[in-house]
Amino acid sequence: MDVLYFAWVRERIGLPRETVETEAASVAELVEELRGRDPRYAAAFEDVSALRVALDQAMADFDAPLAGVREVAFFPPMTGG
Amino acid sequence: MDVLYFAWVRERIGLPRETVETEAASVAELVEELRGRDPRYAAAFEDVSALRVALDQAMADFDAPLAGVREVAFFPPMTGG
Amino acid sequence: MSVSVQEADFDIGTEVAGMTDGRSDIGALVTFTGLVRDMAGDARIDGMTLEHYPGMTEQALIDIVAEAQTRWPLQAVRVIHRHGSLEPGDRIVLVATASPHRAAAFAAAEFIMDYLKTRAPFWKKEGVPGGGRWVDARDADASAEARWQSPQPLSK
Amino acid sequence: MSVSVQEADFDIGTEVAGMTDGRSDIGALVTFTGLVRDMAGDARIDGMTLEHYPGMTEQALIDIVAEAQTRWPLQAVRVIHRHGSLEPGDRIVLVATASPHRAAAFAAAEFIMDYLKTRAPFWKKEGVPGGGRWVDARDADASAEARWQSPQPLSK
Repeated sequence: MDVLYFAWVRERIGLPRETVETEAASVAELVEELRGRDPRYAAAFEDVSALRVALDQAMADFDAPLAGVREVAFFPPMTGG
Repeated sequence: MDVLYFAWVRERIGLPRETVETEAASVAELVEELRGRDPRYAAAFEDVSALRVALDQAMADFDAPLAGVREVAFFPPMTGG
Repeated sequence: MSVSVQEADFDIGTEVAGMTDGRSDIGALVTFTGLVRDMAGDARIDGMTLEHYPGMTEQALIDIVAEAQTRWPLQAVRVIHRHGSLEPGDRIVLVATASPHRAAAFAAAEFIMDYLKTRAPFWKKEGVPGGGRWVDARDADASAEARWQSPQPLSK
Repeated sequence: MSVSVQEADFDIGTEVAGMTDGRSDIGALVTFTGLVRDMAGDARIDGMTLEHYPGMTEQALIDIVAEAQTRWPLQAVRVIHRHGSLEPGDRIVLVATASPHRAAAFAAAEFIMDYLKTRAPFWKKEGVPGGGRWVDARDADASAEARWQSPQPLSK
């Protein structure tokens, strides 16, 4: 599964994307796994309420299932325009 | 006093402006005078509710006094933009 | 603030450049352009003549822009209104507003257009097959203007 | 409908011409241009970097325009959003809407901007003295979007 990071999530983790092997059934479980990796991930996922998630480029909730998903993206609320 | 006509008021009367010698004290009195001149004026001033008036280039009411006024204009509601 | 009443066409890109070039304090720029449509209701329009009241027109536009400036923080405003003979597809009017904030730029442009329709002395005569007809003032325009009267609708 | 996400600058006059040239059915054209301001609150801004999510961004813009088209009679819509490094005074975004009617053109342009702010995956980092800082999503943007939810506000 491809996991993408944008804006300060990308900066805290230190990379824009990576391939993750996971058995996580939901976004929330994936976040728990990532958070346990090292302090950079812990910092990025410290406050999940400040984050948004997209599954295969569509906005989703943190309790959404990951079955069949190929691309997960984490980022802060959007600030375009 | 200069009297100006615009749009279909101008067309009905047949001229865009004229100088009028009048003792009329108000716009309404001036309209009565003009209306009595001939059928073209009668047609132009037939329905005063369809007309607007400006005194010295500022919108005014038909009961406004004419004392000191140098330019009176009659026209239908505006349709610019 | 700059207001023009002219027969000549205008170029939106040029007008906008004149408002923003060399500045870096503007956050939002809104333009409205009104054009001659080839239809009015069910009738085919083959042209339009715009009559106006020289002198009063310019002052009315200046007053409308000044009123907009008291309501919103505007950094630049440009209004151009054409008169004379126009064809379908021709530009009639440009209103452009610049502000630090987008809600103000949008509101001011709409406000100026709404007021212009009922307060600037222009009259449109449409060319239709077999002659011309003066455009009726629309009730919709009076109510579009009325919505800006108290209470003020926008303070975002 | 045409949507672009690009690093290159755009020219408002050229974009507008592409929407209106050769047509005579458009009555109203509204453009919104967002620009980089040199100040954010009290802080001097010396530049801005716009990051985005390639692929998702384009789709989000297409979806927003499609939603606007279901709400208003739009004859042409153009959206351009830049990414990459920008300087104060640079253009960021263009939204242009064409309609037979001015209220529809205005409402659609505002709607697209409001939705774009909260639904298109862009993130701004402002360059301030001593470094950069990510712009916070503003509550004002969420409430600007919320006002378009039922009941529908504009059917003029």
